[in-house]
Amino acid sequence: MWRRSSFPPMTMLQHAILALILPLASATIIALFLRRAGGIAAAVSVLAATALAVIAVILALHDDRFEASFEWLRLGDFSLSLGIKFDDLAALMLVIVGVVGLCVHVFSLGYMHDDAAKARFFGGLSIFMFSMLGIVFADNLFMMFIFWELVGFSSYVLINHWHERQSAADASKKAFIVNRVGDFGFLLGIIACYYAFGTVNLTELAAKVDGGAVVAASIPLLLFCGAVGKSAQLPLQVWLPDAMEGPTPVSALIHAATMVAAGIYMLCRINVLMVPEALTVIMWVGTATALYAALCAIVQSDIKKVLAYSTLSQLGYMVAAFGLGALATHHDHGGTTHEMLMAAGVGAAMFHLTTHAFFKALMFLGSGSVIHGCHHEQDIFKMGGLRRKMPLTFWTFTIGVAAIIGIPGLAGFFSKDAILYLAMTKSTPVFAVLAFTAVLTAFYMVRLWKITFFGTPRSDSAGHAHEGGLTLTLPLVVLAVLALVGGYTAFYPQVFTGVFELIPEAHESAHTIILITSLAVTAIGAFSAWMLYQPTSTDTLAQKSPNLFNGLVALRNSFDAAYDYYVAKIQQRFAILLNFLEQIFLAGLIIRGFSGVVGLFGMGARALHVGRLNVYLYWFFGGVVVLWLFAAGVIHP
Amino acid sequence: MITPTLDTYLVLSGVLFAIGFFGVLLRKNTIVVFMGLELMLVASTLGLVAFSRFNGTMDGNVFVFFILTVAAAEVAVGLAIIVALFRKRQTIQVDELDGLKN
Amino acid sequence: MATFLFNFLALLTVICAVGVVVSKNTVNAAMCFMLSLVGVAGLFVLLDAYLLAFVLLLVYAGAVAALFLFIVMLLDMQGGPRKPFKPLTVVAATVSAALLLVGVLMLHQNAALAAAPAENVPGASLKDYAYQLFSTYLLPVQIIGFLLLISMLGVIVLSKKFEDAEISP
Amino acid sequence: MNLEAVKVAAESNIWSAILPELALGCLAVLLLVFEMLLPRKQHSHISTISILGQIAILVLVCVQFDLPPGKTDPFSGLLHQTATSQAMRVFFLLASIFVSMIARVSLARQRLPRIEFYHIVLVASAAMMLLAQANHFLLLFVALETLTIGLYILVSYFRTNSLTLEAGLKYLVMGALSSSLLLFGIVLLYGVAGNPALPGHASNSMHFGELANFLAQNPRNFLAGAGIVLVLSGIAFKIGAFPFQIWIPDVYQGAPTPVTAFLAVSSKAAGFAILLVLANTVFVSYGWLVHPVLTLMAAATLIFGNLAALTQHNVKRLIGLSGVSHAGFLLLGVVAVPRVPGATGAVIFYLFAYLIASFAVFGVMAHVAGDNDTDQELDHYAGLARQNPFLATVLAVALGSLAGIPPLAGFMGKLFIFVSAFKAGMYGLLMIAIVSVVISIYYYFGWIRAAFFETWTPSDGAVNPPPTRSKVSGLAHVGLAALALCSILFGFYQGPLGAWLLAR
Amino acid sequence: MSNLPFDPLLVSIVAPLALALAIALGLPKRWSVLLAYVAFAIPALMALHVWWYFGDALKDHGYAFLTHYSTGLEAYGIRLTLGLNGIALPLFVLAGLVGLAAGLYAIQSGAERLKLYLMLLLVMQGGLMGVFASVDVFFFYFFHELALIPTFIMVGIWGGRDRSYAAMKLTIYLTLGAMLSLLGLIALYVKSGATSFDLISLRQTLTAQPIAATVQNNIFALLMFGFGILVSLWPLHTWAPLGYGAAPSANAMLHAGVLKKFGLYGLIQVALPLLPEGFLHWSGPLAWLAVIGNVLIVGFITMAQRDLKQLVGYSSVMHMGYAFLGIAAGSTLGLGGVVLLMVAHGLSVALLFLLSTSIYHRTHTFSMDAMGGLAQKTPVLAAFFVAATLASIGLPGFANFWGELTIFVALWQFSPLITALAVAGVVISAVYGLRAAASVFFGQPTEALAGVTAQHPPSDLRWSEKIPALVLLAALLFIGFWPKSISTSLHAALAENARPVQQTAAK
Repeated sequence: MWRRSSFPPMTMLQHAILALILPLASATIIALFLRRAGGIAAAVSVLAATALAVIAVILALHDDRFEASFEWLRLGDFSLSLGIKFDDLAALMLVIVGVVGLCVHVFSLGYMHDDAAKARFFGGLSIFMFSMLGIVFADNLFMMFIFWELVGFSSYVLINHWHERQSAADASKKAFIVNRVGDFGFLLGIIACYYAFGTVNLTELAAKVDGGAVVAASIPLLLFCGAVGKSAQLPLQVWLPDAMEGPTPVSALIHAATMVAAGIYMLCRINVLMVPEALTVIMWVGTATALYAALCAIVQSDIKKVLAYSTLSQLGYMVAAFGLGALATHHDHGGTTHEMLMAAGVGAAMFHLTTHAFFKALMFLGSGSVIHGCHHEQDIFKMGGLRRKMPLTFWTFTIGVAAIIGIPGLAGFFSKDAILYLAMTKSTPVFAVLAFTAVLTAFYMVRLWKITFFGTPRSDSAGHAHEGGLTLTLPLVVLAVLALVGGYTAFYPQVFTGVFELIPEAHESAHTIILITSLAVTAIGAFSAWMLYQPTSTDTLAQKSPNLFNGLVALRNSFDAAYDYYVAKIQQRFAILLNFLEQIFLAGLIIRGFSGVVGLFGMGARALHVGRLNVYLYWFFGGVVVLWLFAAGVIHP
Repeated sequence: MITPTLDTYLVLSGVLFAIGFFGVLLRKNTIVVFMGLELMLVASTLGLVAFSRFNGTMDGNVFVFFILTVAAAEVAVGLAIIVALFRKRQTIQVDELDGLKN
Repeated sequence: MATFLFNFLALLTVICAVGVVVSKNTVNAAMCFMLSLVGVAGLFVLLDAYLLAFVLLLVYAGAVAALFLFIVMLLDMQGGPRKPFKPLTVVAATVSAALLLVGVLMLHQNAALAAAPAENVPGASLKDYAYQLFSTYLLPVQIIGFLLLISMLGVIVLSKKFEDAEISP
Repeated sequence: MNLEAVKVAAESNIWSAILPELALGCLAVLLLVFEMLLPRKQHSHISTISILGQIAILVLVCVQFDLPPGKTDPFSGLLHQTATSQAMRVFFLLASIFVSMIARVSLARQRLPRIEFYHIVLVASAAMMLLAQANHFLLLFVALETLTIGLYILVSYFRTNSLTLEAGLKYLVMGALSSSLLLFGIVLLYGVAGNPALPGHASNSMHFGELANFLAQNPRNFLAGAGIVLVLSGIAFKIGAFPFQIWIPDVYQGAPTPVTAFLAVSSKAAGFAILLVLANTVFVSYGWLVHPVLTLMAAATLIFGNLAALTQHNVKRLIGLSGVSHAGFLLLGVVAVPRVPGATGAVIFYLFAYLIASFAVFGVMAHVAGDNDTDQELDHYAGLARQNPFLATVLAVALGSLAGIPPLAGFMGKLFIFVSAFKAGMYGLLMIAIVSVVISIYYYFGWIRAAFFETWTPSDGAVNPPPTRSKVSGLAHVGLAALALCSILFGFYQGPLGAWLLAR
Repeated sequence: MSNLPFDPLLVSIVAPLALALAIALGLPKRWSVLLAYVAFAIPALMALHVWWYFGDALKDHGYAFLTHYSTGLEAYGIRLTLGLNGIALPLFVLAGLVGLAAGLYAIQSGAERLKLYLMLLLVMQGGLMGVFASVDVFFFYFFHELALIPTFIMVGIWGGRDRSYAAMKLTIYLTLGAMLSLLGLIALYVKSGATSFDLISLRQTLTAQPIAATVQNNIFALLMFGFGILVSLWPLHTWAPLGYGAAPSANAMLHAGVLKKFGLYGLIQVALPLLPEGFLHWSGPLAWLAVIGNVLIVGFITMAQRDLKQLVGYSSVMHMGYAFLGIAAGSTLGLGGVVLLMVAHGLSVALLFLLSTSIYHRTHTFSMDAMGGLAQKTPVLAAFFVAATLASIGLPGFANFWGELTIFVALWQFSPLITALAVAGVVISAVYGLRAAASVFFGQPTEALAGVTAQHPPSDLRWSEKIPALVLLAALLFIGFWPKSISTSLHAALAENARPVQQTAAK
């Protein structure tokens, strides 16, 4: 358990602040001075990332866990603070962000070497690191929301990096807007939370809930909306596959390892607010996402899109894990057995988040290496035979695949097992779905792996594929190592116990069942994929079972189609209708009409001046008559 | 026979005034219109003299002097305008003088 | 006698006044106007305002009406064809005549005034007028002087044919 | 009338009390003398003499502004001098000066005698100054007729133009009719108030004070009421209040521009000067009659003036109709006077602001007008801002002031009137007034638009090129600039003047 | 403590006006331009000065730099009283900064008839400084009108499409609004029985002796709709997009950026504290009008716009809806949010107008359908525009975020339903904002644009555009990162302003 210290040693706090400021400073410097000096900008950014990673490790390893805040805004009774809550959870997330971030930065040095707008890219990365750290450190929900939006912004900038591509421009826009939809609920949830508890400080919230404050289910559900947007859960998952328009390192860092995981991190942060009703919803959303995305992944031909749907699926796993909630455990303590609730959902979700960050970043960077090697070819059916051309990439990628499909001993195996165990304990249907998803995961991953790396090159670009330089390969190696060992909790220093002790561990019979299930699903999925797919230039499934293939494609497209229909046919038409009403009805008919009527009266009044004296004299006469009637009291005013 | 009381004088003055007003309204010949206006002035003087006599104050009578002078001046100027206008437009019918309108 | 005279003069005045309004011939109208003024002058006499009656005859019947006649002759108007009244004009005239009648009747109905003439006769003597005009009302007299001056100038400006050379630069 | 009384009356004829008016009269005669004495080439200086003389008289009035105590009712009570009447004296003098200045511009384009014009303006102005001090219906009538007859002549002054003469005739007939109405009203009042059968009858029943006493004791007398409404309709003609406003556009269009200015400013103000005195002192016990009549008049005047001006494109008619709506605003203030202390000051301030702005507009109009003075269209202002930015700026400032936009004097005038009206509880009228202001923006800014925006396309039929404009002389420069600056200055700094006015 | 030998408020008002007068009296063009730099810089410098020394200068009644000048209308209770309280301060600074940016932009714009252009802009600037420096309600109104006049002329002379109609409509609408609010102010003054238009004494009088509730309702209605027209409260807003669409950029910057805030400022500073009953009576209708009309309906209408300037104009109308909502909330927090939003929106919308004009200079069109891919040629312009867009849609780090956030938080207490609807507007604004940025800058250029850019190769943002843009953007970021720069002074002043409402509501 982390130790709460009201007077943290300044050095650690300063470290944390430094960690926060470094990337911001880097971004500022790049934006202001290094716009045309891409090389220097890259160097500055990478240096900042390196320093940040170092600081992250120092902070994590140091035994100090602290909280600190200062007031940022005060109006009336409302006060908003900028604060740091540095506990084990934050420390774990910090290290993930720092390490993966560093890897991606280094990878980018090579990957983006020839890019014209390198400065903007690295500036964007720095901004992202800053925003992400903000989320990690945030000690209250408002602050988290602020950085939540900022990661969205940096994601927008980075997806839109190649903005001359219409698809990139559209994808970035979509990502931002869809996230905003999620944030709509998130913000409402925060505000509701503020009024329900009088505070949004995470620690104080925990204290209030522990003290017996009643939580309405609406609050956690509204807050969950934020996670639905950011972690791309159903039905707001549509932006993530499109976000692959961004450079691959961005996909690795933001859309696989860290930012999209922020939703899960946030849920873990507000775990105390979770009431059973909310958890059920969260669980099913996560489960559905996991299944849906896995199904979609099967029919992808773009290497990054496969990985994107895989990410979606894994995020669904994490959300589902979180939604499964607490686990009753028995502890032996001094001879007596205590039953206590353990936040197993948090543990499982965070564990999977960690391992996933490693192996998914690894795979993305691997795919980046492939894409780089194949001269920006992304279609797996135009690749093939890369096993020989890019051996290092192949082997590291293989480790990633092995990790994700849950080959025993690799990172994914442990975390997935923890989730499956939890699901089995808490909810059989969820367990069934997740297990099936695991089959699918193994299936599409092996499909990807086989088609990409085996066989013969199916295009010129694949034929001339080559391994990248050290900046490209080194991060792969580092991440591969992490993917290998990341599943052993023992591998981690003792500083993360606050999180890792929450990981549910199967014992005895359960352990066996899980092990068998896990091995079985992996084997079934991997084997059937290996058998089904041949490294050719066409999709075997599409040939063999076009109905199934087309059905899956339709399933994949259904959400986009629905949203497109809404945007183009409903929203836009509604907007045009309102605009029309305003122009024609309000500004036209009413206002112009009114002024026209006044003008007509004016013309009428003007026309009364007929120019003939005797008519005018009648006016006088009329006036005198009326006044006379007044005087006679005939007209009573 | 109507006995000449203040009331009858007042009514008589009113009738004259009304006839003058009616002439102003009805007639199109500027000169006749002008005569109507003069009739209205005369009606007022009649009223003044009558009031002066019955009220026993002199101011009314003195006022008539001024009114007569003013009326004379008015007629002089007015007729000068009418003549000048006739020279220009060859008409003094008011319904033909509608060069200024709208 | 006074009653008879009053009635006679009143009738004369009103009938002539009506004549002014309705006579087709402008000359006739002017003549009626003159006669009407004579009637009024007679009424002035009945009201013991001899001086005013005299002045009225002198100024109005003498000068003004003559001026009217003169202008009528000058402009040679009387022969002009008369246009028939338009229906709207007839309606308007009828309505206004009725309204004027109502107005006069209201005057008659609502007037609650002392009927008897005052015992002292104001303005019986010429001297009174002189005193008034040259003491109390001296200022208006002065103003009237200016009024006459400007109307004289005005008539000159409006009527006289100026040579170009006469116009000041 | 015995000799003693004559002596008393003669002694109360303190001529020094009307020194400015006398001086104006003398100046007027002097102009004629100069005309005879000076060689023809020197005649152009006579207008300068006239203006300088008036300025001297203005200085005199200002120096003697504070009245000697106890001598405020000279001429046997024919006159009653108050601070208000003093202010109106200044007003009419100022107006007269500016009319003379505008006349210099307009007359220069006509082949007509000139000296007489200045002469009549002076006499008419003197008459108005007396009018503002009138305390007796006889004097009121005489002064008013002097003004009116002067205006008959002035309106038809450009007799070479048949439209001008037509305007003259129209003004003559309608003016004479309204004078007759006024006179008959006076007769009725005089007769009723002096009638021995009625309580509180007065011996000098045309005197305002005695009349007021009588009216106070006979608050529902029909004849008195009839007299009052007849008098009011006579005044309504002068101020151009509905329905006696109908003559305004025609006459304003036909009249020479300086005369239009004279009508729009001086003659209207004269009407208000009388109305202020009558409605709020003499007729005050007939509030049951006067108040609703004026209120309805104000409302109708505001609405009609603005609506009719809305689509007008002849600027003289436009300014005339806009003047009608100004009469409506002023009536608003007049109605408020008996109930709100300080409302008189508001009306006077409004009048001054109106004077300043109007003369600036008329000054510009006189320069823009061609030889045909009756033909002044909005189209003629196209491109004015380019060709003569000075005139355009003056015009914009003046029109803004007329429209009542801060920081111009006109706004302050409206503000004071509105405050007074609000204090008097006239909410309905205020709403009408507000709407009127908004409507008026349309045509005032339409004018500014014509002068400033170059894309102004001439309305149908106006294919003729605009007339050549007069050159702006040095004196005109000074005058117009002074007017514009005053419009601005009084918009935000009223200084002691404001303090003085608003204490009324 | 401020140790200037003169009154900084008066100087910042008088300096631009004096130069305007000098130009009107015929200052040569070279001098006009040179001095214009000075005249626009002075208010900005003074504004920063008073902002810096505000805390020290704070005196009784929560006002700093309080000075009185007599103009001869004491009889009407009118006196030029200058001073700043915590609410006026940020807006005063806003006026200074936006004025500086607009001025710099205008001087370099090379507009036709530059002298007249500068003169009008200077008048506007002087008026704007006066609006927020006036403690006297009369002068507060007065300066607003002073600043309003140039708008009409500038739209008319230098305006774009439909300028004549736009100028007229704008003027008539704004006059109507101004007249209604004037009537309201007069009513307030008369009914309060105060002897002075001075806000401080009005407040004292009304605290001691509030106006009857029904009267308050009527007066508040006058003020609400009068000011509402000025701030483009739906459905009285149609002048705004049209006018801004036609207005020349410097004018639109000042009008939409600063002048429009007059109405909101009036509601916060005058109507709300003085008419608590009236406020409580009307806050519901106001909130519903604002959320349904301004935020949602106008939000959707904004989505349908294809003309860049119209879009900015409509978006400005939409954001005013948030401001009204904050006012309707009526708490210190809500009002604070409104002030924050006013400042932020002022900066961002001015920036957007500036940049739209810069875009126009490069594309020769405002139609977004005929643009695209401009970022390839003008990356800096694109960066600024995206930043401005994101600022205006409330991205944290920019000042707008604070305004919106605090308004939402405050609004929840008023009505969660309205809050939800209002927050939905955030999504709408993201949709049109990003869509605009995308269709102008990203993707490939349209053929039409390619034709234009082939003829006139577009340059990236010039320094004459960059500096004013930087001033605005820097201010946005500054407040975004350090909201206390504004909120500290607001906090105390608003507590004062919101107290009558809270006390009345508590009853």
